[in-house]
Amino acid sequence: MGDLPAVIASGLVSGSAYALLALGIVIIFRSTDTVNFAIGDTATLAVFLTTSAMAAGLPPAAALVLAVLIAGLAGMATERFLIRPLGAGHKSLFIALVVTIGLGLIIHAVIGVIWGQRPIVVAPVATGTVRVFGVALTLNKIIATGIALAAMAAIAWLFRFTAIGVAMRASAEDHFAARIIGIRPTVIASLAWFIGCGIAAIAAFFLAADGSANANLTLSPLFRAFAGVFLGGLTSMLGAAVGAFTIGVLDNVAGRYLSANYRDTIVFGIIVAVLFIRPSGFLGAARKERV
Amino acid sequence: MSQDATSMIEAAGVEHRYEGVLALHDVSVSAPAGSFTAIVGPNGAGKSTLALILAGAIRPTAGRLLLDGADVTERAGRRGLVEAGVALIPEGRRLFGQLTVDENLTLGAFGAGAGRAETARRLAEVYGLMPEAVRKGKDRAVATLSGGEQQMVAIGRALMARPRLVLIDEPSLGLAPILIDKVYETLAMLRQTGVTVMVFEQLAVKALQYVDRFAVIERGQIRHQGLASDPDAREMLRMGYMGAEAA
Amino acid sequence: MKTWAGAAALLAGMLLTGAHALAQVGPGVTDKEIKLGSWQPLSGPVSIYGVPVRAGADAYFNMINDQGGVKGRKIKFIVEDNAFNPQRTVAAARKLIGSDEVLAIAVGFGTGPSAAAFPYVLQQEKVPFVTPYAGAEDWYTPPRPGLLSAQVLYENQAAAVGRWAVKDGRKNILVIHSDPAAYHKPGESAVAAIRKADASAKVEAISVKWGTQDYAPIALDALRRAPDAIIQIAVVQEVSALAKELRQQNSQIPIYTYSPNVTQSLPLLGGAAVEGVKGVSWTVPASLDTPALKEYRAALAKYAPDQKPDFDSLLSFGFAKVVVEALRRADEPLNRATFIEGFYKLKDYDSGVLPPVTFAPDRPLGLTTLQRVVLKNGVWEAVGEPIDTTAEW
Amino acid sequence: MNAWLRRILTLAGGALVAAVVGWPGIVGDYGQFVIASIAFYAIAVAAVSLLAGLCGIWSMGHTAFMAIGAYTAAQFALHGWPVELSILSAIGLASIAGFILGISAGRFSVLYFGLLTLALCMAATEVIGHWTSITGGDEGIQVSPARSILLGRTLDLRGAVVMTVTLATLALIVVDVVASGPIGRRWLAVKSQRTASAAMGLRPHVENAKAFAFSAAVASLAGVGIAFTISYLDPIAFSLDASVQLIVATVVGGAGNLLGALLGAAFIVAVPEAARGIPNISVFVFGAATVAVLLFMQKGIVPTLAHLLRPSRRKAGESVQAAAIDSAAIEELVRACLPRATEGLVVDGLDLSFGGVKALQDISFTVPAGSALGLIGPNGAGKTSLLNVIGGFYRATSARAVRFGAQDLIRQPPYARAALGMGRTFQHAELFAELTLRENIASAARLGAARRAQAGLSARSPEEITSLILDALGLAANAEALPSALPFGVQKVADIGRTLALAPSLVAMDEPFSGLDERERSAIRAILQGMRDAGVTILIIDHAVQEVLRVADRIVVLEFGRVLAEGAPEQIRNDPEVHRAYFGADGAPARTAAA
Repeated sequence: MGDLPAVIASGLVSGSAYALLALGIVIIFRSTDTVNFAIGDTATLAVFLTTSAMAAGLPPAAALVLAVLIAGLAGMATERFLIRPLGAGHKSLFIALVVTIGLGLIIHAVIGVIWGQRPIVVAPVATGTVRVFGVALTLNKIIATGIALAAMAAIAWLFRFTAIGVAMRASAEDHFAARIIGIRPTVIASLAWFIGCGIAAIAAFFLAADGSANANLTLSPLFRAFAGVFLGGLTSMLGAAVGAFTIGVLDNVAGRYLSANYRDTIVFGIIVAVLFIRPSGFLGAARKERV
Repeated sequence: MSQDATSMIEAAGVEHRYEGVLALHDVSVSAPAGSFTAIVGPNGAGKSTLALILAGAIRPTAGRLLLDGADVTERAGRRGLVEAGVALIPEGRRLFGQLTVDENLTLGAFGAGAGRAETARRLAEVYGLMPEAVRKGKDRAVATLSGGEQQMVAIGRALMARPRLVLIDEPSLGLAPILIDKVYETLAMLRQTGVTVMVFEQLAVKALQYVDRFAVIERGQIRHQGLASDPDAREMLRMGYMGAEAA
Repeated sequence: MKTWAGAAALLAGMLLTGAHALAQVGPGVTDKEIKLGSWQPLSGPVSIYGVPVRAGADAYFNMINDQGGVKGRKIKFIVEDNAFNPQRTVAAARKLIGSDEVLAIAVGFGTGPSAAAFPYVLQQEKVPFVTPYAGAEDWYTPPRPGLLSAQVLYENQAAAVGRWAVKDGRKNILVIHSDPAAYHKPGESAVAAIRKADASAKVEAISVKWGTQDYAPIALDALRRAPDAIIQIAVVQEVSALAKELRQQNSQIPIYTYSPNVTQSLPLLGGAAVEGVKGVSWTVPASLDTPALKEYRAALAKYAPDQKPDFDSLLSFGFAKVVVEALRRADEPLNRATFIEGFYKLKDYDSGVLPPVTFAPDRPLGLTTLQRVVLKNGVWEAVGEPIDTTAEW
Repeated sequence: MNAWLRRILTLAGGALVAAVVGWPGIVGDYGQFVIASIAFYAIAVAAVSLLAGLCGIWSMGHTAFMAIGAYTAAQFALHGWPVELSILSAIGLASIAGFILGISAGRFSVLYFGLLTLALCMAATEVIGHWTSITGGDEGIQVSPARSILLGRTLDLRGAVVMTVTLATLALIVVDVVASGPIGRRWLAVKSQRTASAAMGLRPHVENAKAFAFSAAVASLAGVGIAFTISYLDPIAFSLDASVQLIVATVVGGAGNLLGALLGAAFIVAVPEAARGIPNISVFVFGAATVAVLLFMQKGIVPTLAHLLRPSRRKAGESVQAAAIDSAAIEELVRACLPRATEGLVVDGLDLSFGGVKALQDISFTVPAGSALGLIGPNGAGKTSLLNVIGGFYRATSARAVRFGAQDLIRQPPYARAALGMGRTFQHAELFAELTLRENIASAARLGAARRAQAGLSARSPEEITSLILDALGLAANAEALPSALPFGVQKVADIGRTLALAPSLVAMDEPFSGLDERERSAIRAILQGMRDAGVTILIIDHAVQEVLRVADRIVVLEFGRVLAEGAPEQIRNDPEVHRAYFGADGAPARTAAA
């Protein structure tokens, strides 16, 4: 078990991508009660668009910013044109969910038509490796983790110290009270979708640089992000991030020490066990909605 | 209440049904600028609904809402009339319990569209009105404050919007008598600064000590209205609350 | 009421695909045309293989058609998307055979999905299924009427790779394979071949969930076992992912893999990390300068310009070439039976793309030889002579 | 449309399709495949849709039950056992698995339960992939043709398609019969009002489990269909993607609607098939169609169209008039429905705390048999908490006694109290939203049959009792309307009617007067007076002090969780302490903080 620190380190590095996606899911859910299954595909589309820009000479750092912007704007458009018309309230919970499933399929197909099925290699932001706890990690992954942590810190800052961020938290806590003191729900919703999809694009960008840009880039990470969200609680940003990192580490520990074959099953078994003990996740607010 | 042209806020023939449930029936009330009014009545009489309608937070199913004589019924039901200077402290206060005192207050100004500097100025002013415990605990989550402190924060959050009219639903709810007096004293002070104040109160006698006008609402209808100084006020309350069959 | 009537109309609409009277020659054959059907994963994750495979076969058939066809008949190659899904493969089979009335299925893709169609294709309709890009040992033992393959079985490929590693002097070999049976069984073959070639060699196998992206824990597990060679039976993304993780940890353990990964995708995805990876291929390297390969590259450039020459399209190009040769040698009237007979006339037929193929009723696998290759400077290069996987080379 | 007509049409349609498919030479192999796919997906979607529509449970794991059916069929066929046996076994296995899973559904929010069932789907795929001896592992398993003992022969592929169409037809009819019958009404009741249904004596988690078991059994039939029409089974057919497709089909067709299930199934089969041949486009078309349908028809295709086609319903029914309430009719109703009141409610020394906060302290009162007790008090007095203790939703922290007749209530769960004769009405009526007034009352009347039989009142059937109640309470004109289409006053009267249908010995009423206008109040007043005169034991809890004072024999006033005063209405009306509690008093210490 001498490589346990190494396994945990690589788990945390993988977990940072899951955490960004998880955070995006939670931010969007808190603002509009919508579970956005298209978040991964939206982010992937943004990465594909930037690969074209990179092929035309855009440096990786600028491409990352561009990807965030594209995904954020796409998220805003999704909310405005597909989600808002469905109406608010829990009646549309599963309808909104199925709409995002449909949107995900559309984006997936569009990527296939425009960029084909061959994976596209994305130049990493940096090359080289660094040794941490006796395990070598690529600079790309280290930077990805660093940027992921920085993005999370920026989001924490936004929600903690800016008026609009505080308003978003307020709105998530009590839609009605926020409305009667004059906070615009539409602005909150747009912003939440921008941020949610934008940070998902950061995750997608580094996943692409690590492997390659392909239409299924976020499939398995999104799956783990959802696991993290449910582990941490669908209403807690901190819980989702902690949950996602936990999944990253559990996944790596299970893959290394238990079985590379059953790691998904082991991780999901743990989540189901946790949910049976605490149905709202370990940091989520107890909340029951019926459709 | 007289429907004089100078009424700052006026509900005219308002009816409200929510999913078929009748809450208000042909209610007309108004408050002149600078007045201190109490709408009193037992639980479930329709006070909260009336408060929401006067704040523009919900749209009445019939009747009109007038602000400074202008019909604003159509504007109601979205974000209230915050930008027109109407602030509501709803039933149960509806503070953001997980947010700090500072954040709750800041949002009051943010919702009314105040800028950064203006918010800071108002914040200093409002903290001046707050009790010591609230000022010291400005970085505490509101949920951890006592009931009285929370009520003061709720008033503070409303004041951050620089309102001309403040509507307060059940200011006395869950408070010890000494705190109730404190709350009413604060409201009276506010009124001195020229703000129009309306309270919606079950504990009528307490309210009558501070206000100048009152109306008794019962079962969704206005039963009596008059001046707080009226010697018959107590009898009106008894009739309104307990019915007329008594000897 | 009205909506129910609508539903009835909808169902009625589904019934319009009726059967036609049989033609004089076999189904799918006229004086001017031969219809062949195929299924490929053109959508979904596996389409990374399906799209070039289709392009290669299309290119060859188009080229032949432009040269006048086979005995005056143009080949109509109808490809259905099966999304690598058995149910959709059955749907494709029923459409191709039931509606399009093809002569045969050729170059169908996917072991599991294709097997799902066997009850309908081979047993009920008795339609030939030739040169699949798929297969397992039990498909051919015993031979099934109408099922003919021009590929070396994955089990045999893996065994050859194992033997090669032993011949390279490796004594402690780790086999890493994906968990589905299509990878698991070749993995077992590799282990068995290693034991057979050198009883003293230490060999372990680990199974990895198919589709794994995060290979870090597997690489760490592999390093702990300290093998002197790794044989990996998995898709190209996973081979690349493992290589990257290993090289990142400064490990230079040699990696061997089997034929589906001998493509340009591997150096594209893996970059420097996959330099020196050894593999076996049942085509010649796509970069050779023989006439057959020049013809292949020209056809691809003309008929599928968005595809770069690579193993997958070259393989299906070769399959198509074998199919056309069998059609040429088939007796008239051309039908399903004479088409199969045409295959049996192929003896050491050299397509220039695949090693020579030979078919007979008791030999449904036309091909058993492989070429060893190694990745040097991002290009696959041939190593040594072709090897016969059925012999102890 | 008439339920029987609908079923006959379904049967006729199914028979027609089966006949056309079964007749050689009409439908090609591909057409057969499409029809078979729609048929087995229609079964599965109907199962998912039934659960979503009747129970509000969205299962993303129904492919697991399909898999149970499919592999059971495959194994039975392999052993040469007849298909009829495999169908029965599949139903048995799936319903046991479904029951176990369904028990826990109420513990979770809809979304979380969706995730849990999704995990079930993944686990099932995992099991299928590795249980090679039964499933053939991920390589799959070939299914031998089905042998039928009824037909006495082995079915070829065409026969399998006919069988699947038949199964689909029968499944749709059975689902329809269950969904629109008493059981389905019960599930709808539990879905829309868990509390009210528990108060009626239903056990919500058990009802959920039964529904889940039924739905799972139906889904297993889809698996049997897949096994024999595809004749090859592979884990991919039961993967997450397939589960998501079932959800899409359910939402697109319209949850809880049978024709919707058929259309939803046709949608997920036909749209990709229609766009076949252009790779990627089929996925695109499917996604775009899904989004478009839901943007323009948010309830799903069938409910939206049905809404458009149906002539617009009456906006709101007639309000109940006091004049329509005849006290003689009420008396007759009470005699016909209710056992004679012989049991009183006794509450003695009851305390209730929440985490150290005392909500109720030393509450004691009695409601003698045949009397009406009014319980009043200002906001925060603890009235609702007390009602919840009496209803069994809270358990008293301590009490010397909470008795109903001789029966100790302290440890009785909510659903057990209806059987003891305790009925209650609700502040917001809490009628079952998707049942008509008649169905609301009839569902209670069926549950009350046992109590009426005990009391020797079994002369009338539940349907007759329902009609009697509808007539006596002036609801007959609105009997076939849904609650939401009716004025709130009618809903509240119907709530009383529903409670009476349970044949209670005591009726506890939570705010019978709140939210009503003058006319509606007088109707309620008339009913209450009629009930009181007929000797029904009543406990009224209301804010409308004046009303309670008019109808109750005795009054108990609560303040801050304690009994402030008790006495006759006149006494209470003039009690200065009560005045103080309600509107304060000059100088006197007013309300102290307790909440």
